[in-house]
Amino acid sequence: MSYLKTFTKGIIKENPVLVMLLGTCPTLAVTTLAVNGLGMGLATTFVLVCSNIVISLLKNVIPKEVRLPSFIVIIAGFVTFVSFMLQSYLPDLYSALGVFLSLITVNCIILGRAEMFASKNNVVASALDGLGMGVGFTFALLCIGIIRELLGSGSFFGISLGDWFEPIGFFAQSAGGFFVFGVVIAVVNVISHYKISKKKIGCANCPNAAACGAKEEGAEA
Amino acid sequence: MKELMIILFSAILVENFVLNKFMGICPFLGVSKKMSSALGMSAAVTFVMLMATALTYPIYKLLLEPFSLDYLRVVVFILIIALFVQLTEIIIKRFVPPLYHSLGVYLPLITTNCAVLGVTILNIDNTYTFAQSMFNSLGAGVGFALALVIFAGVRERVDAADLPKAFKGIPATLIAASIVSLSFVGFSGIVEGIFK
Amino acid sequence: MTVWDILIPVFIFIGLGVFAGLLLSVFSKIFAVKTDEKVEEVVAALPGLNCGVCGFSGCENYAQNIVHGGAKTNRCVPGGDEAAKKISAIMGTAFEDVTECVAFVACEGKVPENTSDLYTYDGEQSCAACSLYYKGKGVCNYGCLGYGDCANVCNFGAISLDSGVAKVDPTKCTGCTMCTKACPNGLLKIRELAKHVVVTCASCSGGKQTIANCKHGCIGCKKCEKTCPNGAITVTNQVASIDSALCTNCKACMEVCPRGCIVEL
Amino acid sequence: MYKSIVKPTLTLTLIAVIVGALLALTYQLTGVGNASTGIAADKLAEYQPTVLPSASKLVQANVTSETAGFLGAYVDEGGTGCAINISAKGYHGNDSLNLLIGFDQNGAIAGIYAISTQETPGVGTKATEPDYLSAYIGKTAPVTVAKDGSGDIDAIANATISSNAVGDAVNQAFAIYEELKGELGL
Repeated sequence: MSYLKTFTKGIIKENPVLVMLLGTCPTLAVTTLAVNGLGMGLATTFVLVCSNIVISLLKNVIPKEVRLPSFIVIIAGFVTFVSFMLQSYLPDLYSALGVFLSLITVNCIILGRAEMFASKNNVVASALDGLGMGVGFTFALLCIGIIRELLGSGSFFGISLGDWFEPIGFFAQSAGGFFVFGVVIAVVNVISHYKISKKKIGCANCPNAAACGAKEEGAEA
Repeated sequence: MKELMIILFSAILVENFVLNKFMGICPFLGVSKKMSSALGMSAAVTFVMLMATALTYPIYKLLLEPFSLDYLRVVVFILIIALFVQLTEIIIKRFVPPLYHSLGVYLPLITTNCAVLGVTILNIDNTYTFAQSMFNSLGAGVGFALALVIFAGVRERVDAADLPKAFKGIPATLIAASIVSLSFVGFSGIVEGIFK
Repeated sequence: MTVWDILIPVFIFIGLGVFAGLLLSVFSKIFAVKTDEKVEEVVAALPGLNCGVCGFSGCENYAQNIVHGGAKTNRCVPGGDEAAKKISAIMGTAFEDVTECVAFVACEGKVPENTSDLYTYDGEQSCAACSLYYKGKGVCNYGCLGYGDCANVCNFGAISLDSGVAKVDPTKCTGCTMCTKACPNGLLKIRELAKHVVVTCASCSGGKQTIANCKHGCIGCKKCEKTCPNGAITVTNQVASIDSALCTNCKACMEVCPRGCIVEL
Repeated sequence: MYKSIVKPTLTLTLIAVIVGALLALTYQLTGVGNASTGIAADKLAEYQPTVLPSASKLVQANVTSETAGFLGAYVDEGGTGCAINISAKGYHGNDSLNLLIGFDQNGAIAGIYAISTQETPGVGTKATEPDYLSAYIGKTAPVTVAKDGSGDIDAIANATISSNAVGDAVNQAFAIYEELKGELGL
């Protein structure tokens, strides 16, 4: 597949969050403020691209028995590195993301792309795929973050809209996160004329599809 | 003992890992189509959470804290969890094939489950003792199971409901999840009230 | 920054790495589940639908029976000739043709052309749920409810709904019979692909009642049974049904049927 | 035997060791990871007007206290009082509330500055806004927070947990203040 297609596929057609419904934990947890969503998106993109590159380099070296642990250790290494950088240069973003920064390691997108793409394609394609997925992820987080911040705390990237708008606490809380996420996916459904919702979210998108035995029996995840 | 109970019940009801702390949403949305898979998944997650805490806590206290290597905890914890989940999968596949077939597809999913790594890290962040962190993970597991089972019931009804075309499927599920999570907010004062 | 600050983590990781690697590789060697390669090959050749048409509890079970139990290799209808060829090649037995079967819907209860509804139903959008309320919303208790339970189950997208009645597209249908189990009124029946003549009604409510309910219903007059040269048609509890094996597509029954509910697909 | 046992173990150990060594290196070289012990001088000057208006310059005092949540103590060169930096249990878990509380000579609160808070934005953060915190000024130990107005400070509607958290943090700071008063020479 041409490299450009690998890159753009991650942004709209196979957006990891809105279409394949991966990485929903940070999407809901960190998007109370748009700037947090942006920070999380960029951090995840960095980790995604680096781990895709390293994993596609090592894909023939790692034997089958220790595949999952080695992938996860590489990803965890990058995540710790990112948390060092954030802790020293962007301390308030670091404290805002909190525990979810270290939870990027178990973000389904990263391990999913590593398992399904990086371990089968060459370095350049994997890096581009990582970048595409990362941009798609950041884009989705940004949309949800902006909506939740606008409605939840009446401000846009921190700039308050003035006091004529009484912020609705619901959207800042966890229940609001689910609600906004659901509405955004409904809007994406309408925009893409339902092409996406027809696709069965079966084993194909599960990050462990390759490593798990039940796939052949048609188990619907 | 009262302190442990507070931690247990606040992990189940108030600080529910799925509905309040947003951990473990991927399996929460992916697996709760049928009640049977929801039960299987939550049993597996609770078991893995307990064992993961039992493994990671001593390692943190004995290996990482004395040498002030706190920054390595993410790498070490996730390695231990991945190792433990894969070993359990091999053992169950060998000795209890029927359990493996009913649980099998969900066991590897647990390594990428944010709740498992989340609970181990939160145990360290909240500076819990070993007993407290075991109770916390038990609470987290049961909270996860509670949310999953309730939601599986809700979802089976939602899937059959008469909805506008755009909201069919995942959007309706998410809005249903938002209402279930709203109902859990109602518990927020309960734990202090009971045990004070 | 003493050199120890680097060495301690390195030693810890050496310990953890060796411990994890050893455990994983030793465990996966000792506890390897002994599987028979041949069975796995056969399972790979099967479509993996676990539909049970072959008479076994699933593809895995059918494969074991082929390899050990000597079951015939052409019983997998969804897999069709292609799967049967592959399995015969694996097993080295002669390839036998698979009789292609497809499903069809034994009802033409279109509203309002042929029949009408007893009540408007806006409960759960599934045939199973609707059939619980006084045997369904249709005037005829045996009719198609049109909520598409069969369509949801079909993995091949062969079933579509037009004006409230399900229709099977023979080109897409592989005969896996998953839909027959999903229909609460059991309207989806199986016929051989080559045999086109079918009875599109399953109403057992006898002559007078069926005439009142539906313009297209079978009244059990047994004319078709008498005229069929091969005895392929039998009328059991007021409704005719065709045995695909005996039928020769001669269409004698079609001409003689007063209600026009025997149709050629 | 080699292929199925030694090779996997070797690769996994190698990867783990490389990742570990690199992390240890970056951690030590950049010294980035270890949390900065005190508040940086420029930040201190920024907080000083709200925390201790009468003070001329806050300087970090090297005193430690075992009470939970203690992060640092700062004393005014002019001797008009001191400030205690404390992290407390907010709505989202333990150290999600970071406050700097100033005390004048006789132990009453001179001002509070919320350095960072993980309370739910728009809801919990109301309890850490400057004008709400100014209600604490002049109060002495212990401070009570209540919804029905019976306490010294009244809690904010639908943010009771955060308001109580701030109240508990202030009382914690009072305890630390009493403990360190002698050492700080007040």
